[in-house]
Amino acid sequence: MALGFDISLAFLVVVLAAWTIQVHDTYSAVLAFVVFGLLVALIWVRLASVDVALTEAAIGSGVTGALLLSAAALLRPTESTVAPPGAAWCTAAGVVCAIITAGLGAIALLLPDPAPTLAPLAAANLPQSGLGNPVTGVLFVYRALDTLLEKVVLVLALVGVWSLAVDRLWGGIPALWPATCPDSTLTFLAQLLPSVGLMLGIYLCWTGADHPGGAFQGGALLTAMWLLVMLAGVRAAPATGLLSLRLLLVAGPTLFLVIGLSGFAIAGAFLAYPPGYGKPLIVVAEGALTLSIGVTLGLLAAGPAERAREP
Amino acid sequence: MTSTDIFALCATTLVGLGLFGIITNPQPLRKIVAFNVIGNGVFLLFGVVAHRGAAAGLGADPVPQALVITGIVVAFSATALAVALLLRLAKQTHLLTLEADDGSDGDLS
Amino acid sequence: MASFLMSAAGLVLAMAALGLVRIFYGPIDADRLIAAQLIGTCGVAILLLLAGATEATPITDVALILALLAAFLSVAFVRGAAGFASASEQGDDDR
Amino acid sequence: MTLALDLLTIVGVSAGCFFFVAGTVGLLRFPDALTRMHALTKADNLGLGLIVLGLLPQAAGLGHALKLVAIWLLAQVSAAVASQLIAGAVLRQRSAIWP
Repeated sequence: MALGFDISLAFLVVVLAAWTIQVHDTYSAVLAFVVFGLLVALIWVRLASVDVALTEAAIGSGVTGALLLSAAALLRPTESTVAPPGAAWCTAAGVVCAIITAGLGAIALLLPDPAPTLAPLAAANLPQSGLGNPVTGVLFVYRALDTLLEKVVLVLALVGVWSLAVDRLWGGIPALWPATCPDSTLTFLAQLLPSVGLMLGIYLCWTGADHPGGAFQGGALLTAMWLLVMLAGVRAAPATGLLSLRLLLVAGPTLFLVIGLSGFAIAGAFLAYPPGYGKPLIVVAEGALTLSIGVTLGLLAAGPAERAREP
Repeated sequence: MTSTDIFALCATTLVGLGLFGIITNPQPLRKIVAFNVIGNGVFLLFGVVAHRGAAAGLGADPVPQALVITGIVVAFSATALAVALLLRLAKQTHLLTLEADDGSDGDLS
Repeated sequence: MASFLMSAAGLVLAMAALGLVRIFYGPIDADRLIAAQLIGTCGVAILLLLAGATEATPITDVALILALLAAFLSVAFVRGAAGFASASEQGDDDR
Repeated sequence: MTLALDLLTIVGVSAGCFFFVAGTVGLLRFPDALTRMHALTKADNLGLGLIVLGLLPQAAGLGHALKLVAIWLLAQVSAAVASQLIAGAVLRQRSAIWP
């Protein structure tokens, strides 16, 4: 029974991906990509990785989908100017890709089963940190340096996006498309939903210590709610030059770094937690990171400044 | 053939399809979408390996899971950067192509 | 009970698959949006049924996120749809 | 007692599945976008509601049960708002073609 379900799910995902690749209209392709993300989240649930399913649903499908949809709508008028490649070229590319797929598939099937695993090690050392969720344990204890550097990558990407603004608009306001289209239904939704989303984001961040959830998932929900408020025109996008906004952006990584550096003094190594204080420190760092991730992802989706700041 | 094998094949097919899309779709935005399809395929391969490594009462190995979570977030930031570049390009040139103006192979592509 | 819930999930997945036909053949953007929302609802139902079948309650959180983001995405969808764009940007030629 | 609860689950989930089938048939068979909206707002939400009702007896604790109800309410809001916005877009597009 379960096998039949999994086969149909995998088949649907492949069909949707093929449709996304070959359809002519970009907007339809992006729409199909969002549904594709939803079904991929179902696959993650079937692979017993609920943490990843939460991330995929929130970021991979939700926030990425909103970003691509607005880009597709903006670029719609320019779409017909591009000629598709010839049939011979497509056939050659198809053959090459089929060979690569077959090779990868063979490798994936030949990989050792059961795979070499760190699960027993992670599970055995988890009680020392006081956490209950092994994935959060990996993210914030065993591989904390990766997580810290990833925050730096996020901030760097944001610097890259911001630097695309025209010089005289530096520090201005991102033009979140389209800024105005008053609609009472939309306003109602933008006033009702964020309170629910905020609560759910905090819940996910809080529950992440012991159950699936965490800073990324919570932060992505905050992003979605913030984007909703801005899209509905209830609140304008903030000026990228605001000091408070920039402080929020770096608050999470900085706090994490401070906790990591203090590990030298207290526990004898970078990003080491003193025994007994691991869980409270991680929850504090996660809270700050949730806020920073939410703000960073939202600003990434909002794009570079396109209007000057009011004096 | 177990469920995990099915998902492994699904993941590799996604990589192939996405690669095909990157090569054959002329519009840059479609290339970005195809890139995300490849990304999903690669992440799913990680998920398959994690699920095969289930042990110690955990449904899947937590280390690949954590890698994929960071991977999804980084993939989003790369997508956002690419989309911002693309929109700026479209604004600057009023065109939406990576080809050079004279129709020959562009050095941008 | 678990196998009953699993087969119910399979049935709802089949309905989602049929909904894909509407996404593929449109004919207009609005039809695709409706189909996408419908598949979203199907996805929520499938997750709830899977949570019941495998007795893994955290799966319910995934369903909660999907339900919340469905409303958010509907706004993003409609903002990009042909009817909305032509209203907000005059002179924009739709297909 | 368990038997009665299981029976409630089976009845609720089966009825929910029936409405999902009805919704999909509506989506495929109705003639235009505005009528197809019924499939989303009525049939599928009723189906989800019945499935939630059916799963409530199996819920692990009060918190889980509340989550289930919250999911259904969120789906309601989502469908209501989405259909309003989509209908508006359809009408605007029509008036753009036939002013």
